[in-house]
Amino acid sequence: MSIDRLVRRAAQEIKSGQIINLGIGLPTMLIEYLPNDMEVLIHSENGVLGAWKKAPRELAEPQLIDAGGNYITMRAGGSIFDSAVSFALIRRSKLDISIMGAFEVDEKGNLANWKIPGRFSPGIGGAMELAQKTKKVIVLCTHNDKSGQSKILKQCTLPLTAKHCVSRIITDKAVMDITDEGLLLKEMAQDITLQELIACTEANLIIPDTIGRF
Amino acid sequence: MSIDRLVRRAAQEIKSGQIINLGIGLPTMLIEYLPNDMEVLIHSENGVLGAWKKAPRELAEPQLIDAGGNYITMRAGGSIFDSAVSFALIRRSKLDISIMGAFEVDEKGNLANWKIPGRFSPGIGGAMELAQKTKKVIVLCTHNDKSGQSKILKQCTLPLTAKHCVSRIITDKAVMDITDEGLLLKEMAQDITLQELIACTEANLIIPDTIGRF
Amino acid sequence: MNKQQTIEESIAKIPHGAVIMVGGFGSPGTPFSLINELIRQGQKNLTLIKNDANEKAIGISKLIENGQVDKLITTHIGLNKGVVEMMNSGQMQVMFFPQGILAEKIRIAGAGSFGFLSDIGIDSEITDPSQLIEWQGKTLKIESALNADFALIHAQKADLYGNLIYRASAMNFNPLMAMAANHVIAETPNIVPVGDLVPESIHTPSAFVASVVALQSLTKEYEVMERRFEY
Amino acid sequence: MNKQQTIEESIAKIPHGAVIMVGGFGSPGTPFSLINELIRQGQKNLTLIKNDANEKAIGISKLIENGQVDKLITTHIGLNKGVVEMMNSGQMQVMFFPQGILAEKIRIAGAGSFGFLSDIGIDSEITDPSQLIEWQGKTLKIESALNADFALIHAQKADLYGNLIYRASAMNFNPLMAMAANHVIAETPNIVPVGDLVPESIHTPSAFVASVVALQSLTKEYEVMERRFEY
Repeated sequence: MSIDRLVRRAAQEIKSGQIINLGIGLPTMLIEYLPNDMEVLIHSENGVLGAWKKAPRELAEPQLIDAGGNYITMRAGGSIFDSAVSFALIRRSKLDISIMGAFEVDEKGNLANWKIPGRFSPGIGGAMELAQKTKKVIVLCTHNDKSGQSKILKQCTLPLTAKHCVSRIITDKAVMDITDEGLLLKEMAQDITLQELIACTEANLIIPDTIGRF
Repeated sequence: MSIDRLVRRAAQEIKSGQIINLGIGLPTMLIEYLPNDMEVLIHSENGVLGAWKKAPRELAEPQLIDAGGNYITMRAGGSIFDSAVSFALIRRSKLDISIMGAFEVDEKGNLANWKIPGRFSPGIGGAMELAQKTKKVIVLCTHNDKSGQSKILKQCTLPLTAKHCVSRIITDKAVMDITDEGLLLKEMAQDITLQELIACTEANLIIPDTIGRF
Repeated sequence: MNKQQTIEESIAKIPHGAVIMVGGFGSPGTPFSLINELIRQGQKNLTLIKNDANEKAIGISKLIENGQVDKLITTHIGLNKGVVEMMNSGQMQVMFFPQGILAEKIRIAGAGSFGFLSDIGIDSEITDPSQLIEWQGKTLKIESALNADFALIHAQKADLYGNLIYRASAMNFNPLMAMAANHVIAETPNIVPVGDLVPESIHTPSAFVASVVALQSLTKEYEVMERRFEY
Repeated sequence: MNKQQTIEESIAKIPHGAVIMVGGFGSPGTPFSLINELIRQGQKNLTLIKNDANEKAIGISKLIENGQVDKLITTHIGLNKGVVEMMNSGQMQVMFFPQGILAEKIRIAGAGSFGFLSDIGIDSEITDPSQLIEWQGKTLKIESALNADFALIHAQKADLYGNLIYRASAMNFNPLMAMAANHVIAETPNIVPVGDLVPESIHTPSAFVASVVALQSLTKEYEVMERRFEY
């Protein structure tokens, strides 16, 4: 599946009136897919509420970036605050949705996205507080890593970002919800069969009678 | 001694370049005695740095008071902040001088100015943090209470605002410094004799060879 | 994201027994109109958190005089003899904190934390030994965060999203309480269009505010108090 | 109360081994000129506290590459492979905190408190059991305040007293660090006369600032980074 279709699907999670945080990488890209008249407030950890689409080169403001370092524009009605207020907003659960990347995510909604011991440890950033405190955490990632291993696991093996925090997982192959019963398949990519999906997913999937396509 | 002369004496404690907090009552009055071109920043607990003389009735701004409720003016270069920042400034010892009232103050620099059990307990206000954290605390009060009892004691009897916090005491009868050796008399009012002063002071006074007059 | 409501519907959200933070230090920043509506609607058994008790016959003093308040958490009520008498006679419970400790308890709740370590008044009568801990070689006092169900806020300006700007000494506890309460109601005499406020000059970001009430006019309570000029 | 100093005399106050907070989240708000002067003067064995390590060859990355930094306290250095390698090879010690915890540790130091009680990451590998306490029925983690000897701050505007205003996402950690460090040095391209700043719009009151450095011009480091448009 194309990145374009994946990000477009993820963008559908966002509803008018919400306050959203988008992680570095794929999640941030989905802003570009939101209608210009949609009333949402996008929060960036570096102290911006009302972050909007990337600034074109000629309009880039050197003092206005998002947490990933992209030069951005701001929506009317936005506000600027210091990093303590920015995380006060997170810890007070004022975010409706955080969409984050993952190295691993499991059937219980456990998330690992900050450290691969011995190989990758650039720091925690805002991930821990976002994962632990956002009302609804959605993981957006590729279904399998570069060597084909499933990122969707029965149980995470890497150091956790937060336990039991993820509600929904959106990958290039499927949309899945974490439920009390287990990982419920909601939608499948158009270019995959159910057998192929099960084969490339380490976690157990609950297969409902009707499965959407995207 | 007249209130006018007492407050005028206290105003001499303030030097150009300082940041000052003035308690309700006598201390606040001394602003009116400062030269208009003196570069000082007066802090008021309710979130004002750069508080200045009382506003005349016709210029009073309903939203701008000091911590005692007086309508005030502000100096150029002043700033406004919330109550948490206001006390951050106090607790970080950014105040050079606090001038406060007292019910009792003793030879050790202990101060009692917030509570008289069973008789007066309107709350602590900002007194405890000001007394504990200001670089130099000066007490400005009448030497004796309405029944003639000395406010300057060997040892305070009321609940303390803070221990060992006072550097100097200025009353209508004397100026005294708290030193390691005890309470050192620095100046006496013009209208009192040394014997009279000793008689109306419960604390022991160290009497130096030369005593100023004010 | 338009949060404008009538004063009636905004205050009707408050139930009996609610814990309510009220902005203001003295009169400036006190949301007199929201308080007056709370008096009109008559919610009872309230706990109020405010720096002071206002002065006789205005602001929360009216709420207290009206018997709607069971408990007041505050720093100093010296300008209100009536409330001091009610406290002394046991008609209302009053809990005092040092002013900066009250501010910081609210600030720390607004930051989503649960308490902070302080050295203020640890050897005074306001400290119970059970609050003391040894931490990194120091004896310190744990001060708990102070949350509330509601906050009543007065802002100089607001937009329809609920971004707030305060004026002069009317700022005081307002921005702190606007972060610490679960449901924040802000009154303002100046509603401006979304986009009119300078983002860096906004004191309370809209995310913290649930409802914005536009005041058509300001009552006499907001004006300069003549009695303060009777020196 | 005029706190204007030359960049040379302001940075000369910093001794070898100092603990220095540096504002900025990425490039915005990073005091590049003060950092370049610190490189020129060559103070060594520094401990830096900054959200990130900037990117290769600018800001504190230059200080680190120049061997002046023993320890970095930060949240995320993913945009700087060189510094990650120095960490991995043991050339420099790096201590990580969650971003909001780092911000709040600095905020709580700036408030003159000593620590705060948090529920962030208490069941994760970043928490040592010795930091946990039971308080009012909850298991919480004590996060210590983080002070510093110096803070290097970039402000959009400043007056001669040291009142500071920040712009857009250049605010970030700057106002927090300006309260938490003992000696605060602020650079700005816009010095304005005392009285020009609106009191309610001042982000850092002058009382916290020791020295103000007027920048005559801004180096290329302050401009839009072309490499960020190479998608």
